[in-house]
Amino acid sequence: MRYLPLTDSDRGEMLSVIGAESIDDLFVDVPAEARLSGKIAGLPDHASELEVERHMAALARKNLSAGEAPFFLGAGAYRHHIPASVDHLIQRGEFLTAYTPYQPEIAQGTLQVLFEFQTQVARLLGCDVANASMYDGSTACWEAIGMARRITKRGKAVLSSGLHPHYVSVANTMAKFTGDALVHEAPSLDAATDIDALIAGIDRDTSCVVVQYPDILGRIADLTPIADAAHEAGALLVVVVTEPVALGAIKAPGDMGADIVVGEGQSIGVGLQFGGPYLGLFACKQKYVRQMPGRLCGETVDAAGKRGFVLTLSTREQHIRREKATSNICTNSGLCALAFSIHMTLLGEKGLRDLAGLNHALACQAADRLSKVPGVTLMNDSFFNEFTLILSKDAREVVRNLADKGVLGGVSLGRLFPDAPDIGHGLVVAVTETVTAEDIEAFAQALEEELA
Amino acid sequence: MRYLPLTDSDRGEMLSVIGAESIDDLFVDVPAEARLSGKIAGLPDHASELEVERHMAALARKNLSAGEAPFFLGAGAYRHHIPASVDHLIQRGEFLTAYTPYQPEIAQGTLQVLFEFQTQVARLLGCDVANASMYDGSTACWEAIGMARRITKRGKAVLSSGLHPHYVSVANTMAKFTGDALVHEAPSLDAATDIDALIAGIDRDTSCVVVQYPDILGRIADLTPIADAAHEAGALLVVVVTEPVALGAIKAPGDMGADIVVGEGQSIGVGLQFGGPYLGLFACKQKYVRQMPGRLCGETVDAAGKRGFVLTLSTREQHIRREKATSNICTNSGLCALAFSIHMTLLGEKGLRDLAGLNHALACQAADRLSKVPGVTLMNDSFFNEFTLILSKDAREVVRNLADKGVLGGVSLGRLFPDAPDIGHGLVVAVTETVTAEDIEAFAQALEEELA
Amino acid sequence: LEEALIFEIGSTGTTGVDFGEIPPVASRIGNLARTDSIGLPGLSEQETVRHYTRLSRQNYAIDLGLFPLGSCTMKHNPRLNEKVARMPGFADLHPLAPQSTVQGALAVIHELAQWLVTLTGMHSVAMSPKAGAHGELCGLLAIRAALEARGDARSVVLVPESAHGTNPATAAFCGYKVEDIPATPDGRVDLEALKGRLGPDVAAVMITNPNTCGLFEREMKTISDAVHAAGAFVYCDGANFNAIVGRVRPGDLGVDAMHINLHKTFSTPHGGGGPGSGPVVLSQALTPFAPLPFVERKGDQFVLVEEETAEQHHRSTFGRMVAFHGQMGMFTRALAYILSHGADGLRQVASDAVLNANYILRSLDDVLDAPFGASGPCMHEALFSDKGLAEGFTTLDIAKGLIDEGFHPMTMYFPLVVHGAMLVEPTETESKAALDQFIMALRSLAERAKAGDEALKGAPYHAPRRRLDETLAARKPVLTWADPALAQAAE
Amino acid sequence: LEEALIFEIGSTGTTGVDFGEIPPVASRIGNLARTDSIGLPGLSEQETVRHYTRLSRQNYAIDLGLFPLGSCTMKHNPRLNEKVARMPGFADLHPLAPQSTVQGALAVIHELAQWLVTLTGMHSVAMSPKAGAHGELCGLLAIRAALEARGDARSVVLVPESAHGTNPATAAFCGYKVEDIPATPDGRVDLEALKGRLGPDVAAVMITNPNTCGLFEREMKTISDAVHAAGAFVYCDGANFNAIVGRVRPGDLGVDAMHINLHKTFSTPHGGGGPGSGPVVLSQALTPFAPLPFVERKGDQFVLVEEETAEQHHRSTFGRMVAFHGQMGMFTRALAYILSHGADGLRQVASDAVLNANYILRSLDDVLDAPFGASGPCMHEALFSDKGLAEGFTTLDIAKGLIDEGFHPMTMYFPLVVHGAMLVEPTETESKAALDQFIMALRSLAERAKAGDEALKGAPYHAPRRRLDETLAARKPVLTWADPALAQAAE
Repeated sequence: MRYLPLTDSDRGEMLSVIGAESIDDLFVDVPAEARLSGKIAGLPDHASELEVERHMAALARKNLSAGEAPFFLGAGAYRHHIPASVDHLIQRGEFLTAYTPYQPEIAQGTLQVLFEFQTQVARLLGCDVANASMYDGSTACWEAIGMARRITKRGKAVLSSGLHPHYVSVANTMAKFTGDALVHEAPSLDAATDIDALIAGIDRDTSCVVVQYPDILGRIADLTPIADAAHEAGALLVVVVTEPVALGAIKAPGDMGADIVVGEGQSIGVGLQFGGPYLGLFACKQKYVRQMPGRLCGETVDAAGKRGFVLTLSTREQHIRREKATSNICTNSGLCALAFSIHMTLLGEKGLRDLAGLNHALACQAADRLSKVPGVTLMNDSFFNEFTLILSKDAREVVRNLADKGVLGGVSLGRLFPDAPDIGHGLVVAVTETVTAEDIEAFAQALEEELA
Repeated sequence: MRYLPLTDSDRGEMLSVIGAESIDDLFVDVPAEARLSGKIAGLPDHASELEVERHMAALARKNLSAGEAPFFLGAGAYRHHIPASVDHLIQRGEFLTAYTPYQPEIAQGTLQVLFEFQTQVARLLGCDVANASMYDGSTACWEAIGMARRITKRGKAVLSSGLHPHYVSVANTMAKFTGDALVHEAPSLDAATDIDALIAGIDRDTSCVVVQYPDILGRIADLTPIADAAHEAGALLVVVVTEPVALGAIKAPGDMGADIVVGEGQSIGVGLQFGGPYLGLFACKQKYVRQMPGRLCGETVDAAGKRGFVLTLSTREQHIRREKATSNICTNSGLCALAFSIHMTLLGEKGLRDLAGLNHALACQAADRLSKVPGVTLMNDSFFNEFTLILSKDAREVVRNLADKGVLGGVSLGRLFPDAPDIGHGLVVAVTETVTAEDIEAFAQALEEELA
Repeated sequence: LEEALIFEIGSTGTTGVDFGEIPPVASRIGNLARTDSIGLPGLSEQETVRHYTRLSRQNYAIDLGLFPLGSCTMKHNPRLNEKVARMPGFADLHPLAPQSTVQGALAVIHELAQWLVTLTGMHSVAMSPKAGAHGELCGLLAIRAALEARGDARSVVLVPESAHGTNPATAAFCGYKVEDIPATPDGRVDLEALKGRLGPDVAAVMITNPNTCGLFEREMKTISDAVHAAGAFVYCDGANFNAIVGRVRPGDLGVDAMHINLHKTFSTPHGGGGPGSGPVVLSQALTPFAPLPFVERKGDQFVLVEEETAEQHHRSTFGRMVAFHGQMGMFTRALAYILSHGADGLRQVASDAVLNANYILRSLDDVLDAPFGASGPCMHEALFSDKGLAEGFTTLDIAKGLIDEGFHPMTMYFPLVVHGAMLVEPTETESKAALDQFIMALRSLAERAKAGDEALKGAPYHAPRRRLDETLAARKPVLTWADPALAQAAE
Repeated sequence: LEEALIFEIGSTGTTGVDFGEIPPVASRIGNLARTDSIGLPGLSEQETVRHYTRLSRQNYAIDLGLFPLGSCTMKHNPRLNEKVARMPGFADLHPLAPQSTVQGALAVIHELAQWLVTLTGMHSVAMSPKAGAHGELCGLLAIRAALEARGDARSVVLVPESAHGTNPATAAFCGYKVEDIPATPDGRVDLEALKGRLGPDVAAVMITNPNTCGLFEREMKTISDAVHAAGAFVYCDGANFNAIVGRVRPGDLGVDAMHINLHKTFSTPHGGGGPGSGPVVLSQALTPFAPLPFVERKGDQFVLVEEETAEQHHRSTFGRMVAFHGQMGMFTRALAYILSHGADGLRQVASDAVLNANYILRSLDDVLDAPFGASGPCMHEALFSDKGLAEGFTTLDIAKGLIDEGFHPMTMYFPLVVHGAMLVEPTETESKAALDQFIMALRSLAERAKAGDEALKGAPYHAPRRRLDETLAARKPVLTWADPALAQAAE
């Protein structure tokens, strides 16, 4: 019990100050029948640091980590190289073990980082303002739909078939309870996105259109027409970005007319971590700022006239507004926002563009090589660092068999869209700067064997 | 070249301030024939962080690290569990990237740590004072011999056969040049130490007797008689401790009359690291402090009367005394001293005693189990966490064969004493808290196969 | 202690990273290339390290001292947990990797789930919620799904006045009407008022236990029985579970759903505002409605049950709450914490947390008003009020004064049921010496505020900033940096 | 900013670690059990983290700002190198592990050795020296062994006045008589004086190049030729190799031995005073005498040549300098740094280091005396003196004033050949913006010191401590903590 500093003699002294006989006396308000008299049965006792580390390391070794295999998974989570200084800096105790900066005089470190983060995110996404982060991309996406409802007072959201199916699931779950109507169908294996169909689907009841960019199959399309169509109908355009590195190469959603842009920031600074914690990005036009969910940091001055930062517009938030808040969110993803911001600062615009360029170039090389494998067709004509292959057999089985050969070869559409069996031959392949020419060749050869 | 912040435009501006045309102009004092006109041939160009990490990780994977195998090596370097907080704290930029604390006003962090370290070391070794660290145990040992020469004005040191042979080598190397006479022979495989022989060997020319405790074969003996004998002859007793964890269980050398106690501090906080950097410990009686080599930190006050710490008695040191210094040492092992001090603070006396107790208990279990293997005899009747087995064949071969089976089964005396073939069947086995019952069993079974 | 913004010191042409040669390829981006400047400044690696190192030094943190924020549970964050979370076998794992390659990760989730279920005496646990408030949402959605499954539409959620703001916000967020339950003068839920309000329109009661006044709800079982009798469910806000872990099982008190803040009870770091993690333990009645995904053990294999693999018995799930499986990085940390303590140590956690809080309560109740000081021992937090301070002196003054004494302030003005509330939670990881120093500091501030020491109103004096103008920030929000030169030109 | 000592806040019964049950065994310790109290205080993990976190904040470091210590080469320490050094395949490796199990580690040593030999144009390198001064020892021992091998006993080592203190100390440490070589007025070795002193008793000349006045020794090759002609050897202090790496190879200048401070040129962190690492490159003449151990490549295997395995061609080794193979933890870091820069980047390192120093020299030589400002460009460090400061103002005042400006002071009073020397080394990792800030600060201090601003004599004012009484510390040394109560009782 190495983390508990009180000694038995401390405990005795403290009880006497309190005027209690024993610790049990302090639990007198617990009904006797619910009071446990000893430790809970069936659970082990405390363990030393060495024992715990050994146990956890043994479990860790049972996984095939991405760095140990040719690795091509994406579909909403991307493996990028994170400079060692990022992890060093986020482990500074003053960042790691601080609370939400409610006492700004002694939290300027966190607050200035959040202010810088908001600015970086807004610029990256091409928006006026951004908040200080959300749980992840999928919950940010749902929050955007809710925000569109509040702004337009309409309850029907039209979701692109190219939107990540888990994001759709999250929205469906919530909509079941809030009564929002969601329009969505599974994608088809087509080089063209569903932009035209979406435009046709917008009507006067539509609160927003939600489009992913690049979409779940890796396709990219100009969003200006859909922004125009949405605005014409009094609806908003919500754009979802699951791979923010792409925005070092392709136009920003905000610059194409998006009203709200949300995203998954995990690619920059955060890492894979088996799905979490991740980092929800949330940005919008200036005029909607007071409808935005989540924490915001703003500039101000202190009593001595010095520039400083504080959490602001908290009248939108639950701890002030309670049931009238724009969201129930309390904790956000502060440390991940810090990691994102540090990584982005290290990159700078030049580094981000280089990174994006390298991703795209390697993806092009991989697409060219893989589509030469017999039984493989490249679906996309446009993509950034992720594309869809159409295989000669069900991709679920292929993925499992490749894994047995030590190749982590993409995400099958069958897993992502279990209810759409006709796209089951699709395989989504992501290629980042961490992929080598040898990895691509190993993947191609394993795929060739598998499809032979 | 991500670590070089100057841009070409910066360089241009700066050259014009300097009044030079080009960078080459700044190297005008280099004789033309020695000036390289371009980069050195045959070496690769710069590489990205990802590429460097990949290269180094590939090399790291070519080693069988101690944590991957049943592991029983010691002989001067011990594998102990280091709490994660130690490495976290020594990586604080303010510790890691600071210089030697020559400007005490802005180095109180390092200085206070050194003051605490000196006190911890002095207490652990049972001495009055300790310095702020040396390179490692072997160089500290030689420095102690030199210090004894300065104090006694005698030039003959008597080294125990139980002294680590590499420490003897270092001393021999230096003595060749300084003219010190060293008396030493290889140990024999005997449960008794050579204390009696050493006592017999002390004479009026002897500057010091150097004894390792526990010795290279793991044996421990009361040092009081030899201290008395040395003092009677006007010589000093120098004691070498290569496993400081032992001093949580067995008497301190200083408490048995040692005049100078040196040690290898690697066991506490530092880790194996393939042999370096390590941590030389150096402590002595108060009366010899001004003959001590190395850096010292002392208490004082600042201009406002506050307690503070400074490097002191630097008139012993090379940067002041130049050729009259007590040692040529400039850099010491500050960061390792910090790691030692943090680990020792986490342990405290209670933790150190528990750690020592656990080491001893596991070593006893291992000795009992291994000596049951046919062809194995336990040499020691006394030991702390390391003992010597006498095998039925040459231990060098056994060690190599065990390694091929994935067992790191001790250090052969043949490797340590290549010139003493008659002890080649000896195997030195260390057992720390990182060894499990399964490890012991795996070692015993592999040894049984090997000796069958 | 001034640190310029990255936008003031960086430039878009500077970078702290480099990449190998980018191979020339035929672009597949078409006419969508981003050609305009993005405006993202870069710094060299050294400048980056300095910028964030210096900024960090403007923060207070548990690593620097006691952090007595009531209800927030700022306890020591062991570095072992950081090390474990960074093992490549956990950190470098894709959430959609084939299940055969992530058995160790699924085992972690399953092992942690078993601990949570056993410690709470509940039936199952939903691991994916991302934080406490997200856990509340999960619990209410499960309740709503259960009610719908029996064709029982209900519209109201009852919440005590003293609840965390997240409770009413969550209930509203999933479409419920929120009604307050009053408190008794001794700081607990008014049982009679609650009983009087129960009826066929009430879907759930949300109760925090131990409550935000730091008290255990003695009548919890009675409340649960009454709620169940009225056909409703009991949601327990588990933010304060650290006060009772190992000593009381919420399942024994009739709770149907409770979130557990791993970052509070099990010490995953708060990180300056998250990430948290809020698994929700569920009663048998709610288990069928639990969200996807789910980890199940089948023989010696672990199976991730998600849309593709959900079988008959998960058909009633209310759906997915989040893109992947929850906060894996927090699961590894929390499990390491739990294993370090074990069953014996976790019981001691609650004991010491409560002991420390009572020690503070009784060491200060002579100089600070303790509104429920007569209501029995407090649990893990001690509640004081501003009653008795000199005219014009407030809780805020005491809080800011603590900064000058080298401490983080306590929670201010919460719970709302107490005027000028000061909620102090020391946690079990503080030593007696640290508590004594804190008590001395708070005592001296209380005395100064009672004596009307005007200097206190200007505190803090010894912090990176003096009091900040929050009104200005909200009235004219500046949420992103704009180049002053450009901003001026635009005017 | 007061932090008590662990002895004042800890207790021998407190610990921040725990161990499993200790199995009962029959002790083999005999009557040597340590029964008396050792006096080692423990702290809980949280208190430990706080103690050292707070202490760290009393330090200045490169991570906080420019650290212009001349001759010390405080440059950015990339965190990649820290990560690499901690890979278990390197960090968790025993020095005596069987060679078949450490091939990757031996490959690192060999690869780094190849770089050092190629970059210096020398013949071989001894990797085991633990620091620069240890490297000097290695070089002189090799020279002495080479002389002895030819039966040529020589007793004198010549050292320039401006040398690092380690040079004469090392020479004395291995039994040589040390004699000074004077400097010319332009700050370089007096070639004629040197030539005049050479003779059959001179074993070696130790030269620092670039020298400690920041100047390149133009006549280096001539010096070497003269030394060799007199039958002696040239030792080069390589502390300043960072100024010329990739631009000049010491081997081309006739050097016989030179240590390389990995912590200077190749950026392994200084750690508040070590550990360093000082490999020594050797000429062909000295190679046979190099110390054990040694890494050799044989086909695709790497062999650690030590006592057991030394073969015929290592029989002339002067022996072992250290218990194991040197500073592996520094080798991994330095190799990562070298690979990151590559041949092109290392050349740029020298270029930028020299450019930065000349920029400082020329930006300040109007307000500060630059004694060798007319001797041509400086190399990696700019040297100023106290000439021209107002009566009673010293280099120390400027140095301490820099602390208040947020910088670490430059090196003071070294080299000794210049009165009141201020030696400024910015290194190549500083940006122009950082240099400009530093120049502005130093300029303002120079102006204040010339104007006789008395306030400067009290500096620093804004540091954790004011000036400390070093005389008191040395006169009555207190080197360990003693319980004041016990100390008093003893009096």
